[in-house]
Amino acid sequence: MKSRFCRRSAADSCMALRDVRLVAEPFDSAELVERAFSEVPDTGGVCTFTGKVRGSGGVEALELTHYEPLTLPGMHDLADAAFTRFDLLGLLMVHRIGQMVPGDDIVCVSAAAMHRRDAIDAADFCMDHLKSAAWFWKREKRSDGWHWIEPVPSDHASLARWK
Amino acid sequence: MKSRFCRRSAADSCMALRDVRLVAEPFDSAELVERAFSEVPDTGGVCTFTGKVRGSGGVEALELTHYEPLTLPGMHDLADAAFTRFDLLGLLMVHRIGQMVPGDDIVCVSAAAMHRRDAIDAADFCMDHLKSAAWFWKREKRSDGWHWIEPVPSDHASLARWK
Amino acid sequence: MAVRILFLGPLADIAGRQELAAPAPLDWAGLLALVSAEVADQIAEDRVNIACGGRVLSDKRTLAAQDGDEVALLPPVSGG
Amino acid sequence: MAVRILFLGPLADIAGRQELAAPAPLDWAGLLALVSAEVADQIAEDRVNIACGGRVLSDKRTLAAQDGDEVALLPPVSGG
Repeated sequence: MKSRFCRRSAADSCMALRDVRLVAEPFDSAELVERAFSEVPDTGGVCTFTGKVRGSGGVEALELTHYEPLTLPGMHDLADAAFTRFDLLGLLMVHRIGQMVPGDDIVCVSAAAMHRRDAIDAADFCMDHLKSAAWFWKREKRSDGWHWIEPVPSDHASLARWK
Repeated sequence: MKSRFCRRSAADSCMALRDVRLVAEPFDSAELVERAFSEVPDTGGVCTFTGKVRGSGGVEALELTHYEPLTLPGMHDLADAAFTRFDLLGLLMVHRIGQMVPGDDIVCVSAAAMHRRDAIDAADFCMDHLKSAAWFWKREKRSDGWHWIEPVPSDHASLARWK
Repeated sequence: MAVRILFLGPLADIAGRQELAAPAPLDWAGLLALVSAEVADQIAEDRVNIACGGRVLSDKRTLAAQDGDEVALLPPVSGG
Repeated sequence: MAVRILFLGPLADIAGRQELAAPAPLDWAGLLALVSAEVADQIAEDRVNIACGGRVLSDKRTLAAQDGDEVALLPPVSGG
């Protein structure tokens, strides 16, 4: 699922690494990042955000439903936006779907760049936009059964930072 | 070198993981983060920034000089500030010193939190302040010898974001 | 062929089903008439989006699904 | 015992040495008189800090190093 992405503004190379995917099985963020960026030359900084299933509040399991015709294209559009907006050498965006348990990684976004600011801002930008770019609905299983997680209004404040 | 840090505001536990150190040998950021946070319960997000030695511009080696009586205490003060400012479950701050080569990790800051915003902002905050909190001077070896790296004025703009 | 209607996320619980087949063509009024009153109330809300043929409609009231189209009813995505 | 003066980072290159011993007590004027004109120009700049006994002085002109103190001359840290 790795693909090469041509950045028109790249000075000495038009190759930047891009790895965008949905996975239905448990994954190891650290290993994915290590594997994805070990060959990216000139990297000055890598910023990785990993979201995990919390075990607090008696959560036994988490399920992510998605709408396939929108999810992966939405993630690719978001990766395009990140490459346009930030000076990146590589971008990894992996999202888990289906049922998972506390401690599992749900999402991993990792950005490699020449400079720190681009790496951190790109990871932050992708995380803020992932929920509106892709379509995921979450429900939690507690001792009394499954409960849908409500939308959080404060996400809009996070998104507004990028306008 | 791991130590436990008591957060007065923690609701259900006064234990947060804290790992602050200087290392003179190559280190593996991914492994350190994995090891540091695998036992931290209730983590919802982990944000990790790794700074690397770039090989561009014909750099053959990089050397970091520090002033020991200020460096480690400065990093600990910064960790205190991050724990006070953000709602963190864990903070890892590792800085390499001495001579290193392109591809080596120079610095790794990783923050674990219940919520994404705290994890990302804490890693960003620590990276922005690390250079003023600790005292490091860098020089690069190129084919014509060693060259000191000048201070970058734009760092002040980054710092001003946190006032 | 017909139009395939998909209920996503919590809407599937409210509808009591994950999908429904409807005769084509299907417009906004036809969709509202087809689903239960409770689902109709939900999907009329601004925060619920509708995709037709893999594209989210900028104005769901312009829905005009043809034979073979998939119509997805998309409630607001979860926070966290 | 004496005062130990340390030249950090690029200042060591300019001074041509990494350290220097000086008789105590040592104040700001004494320090400037002790180093080369080039180093004196450098450390007089606002962006150069001085630590004495492990603490960075908020005003380096108040330097008052005693027997056994370490005085570190700290040029601005590198960007990147």
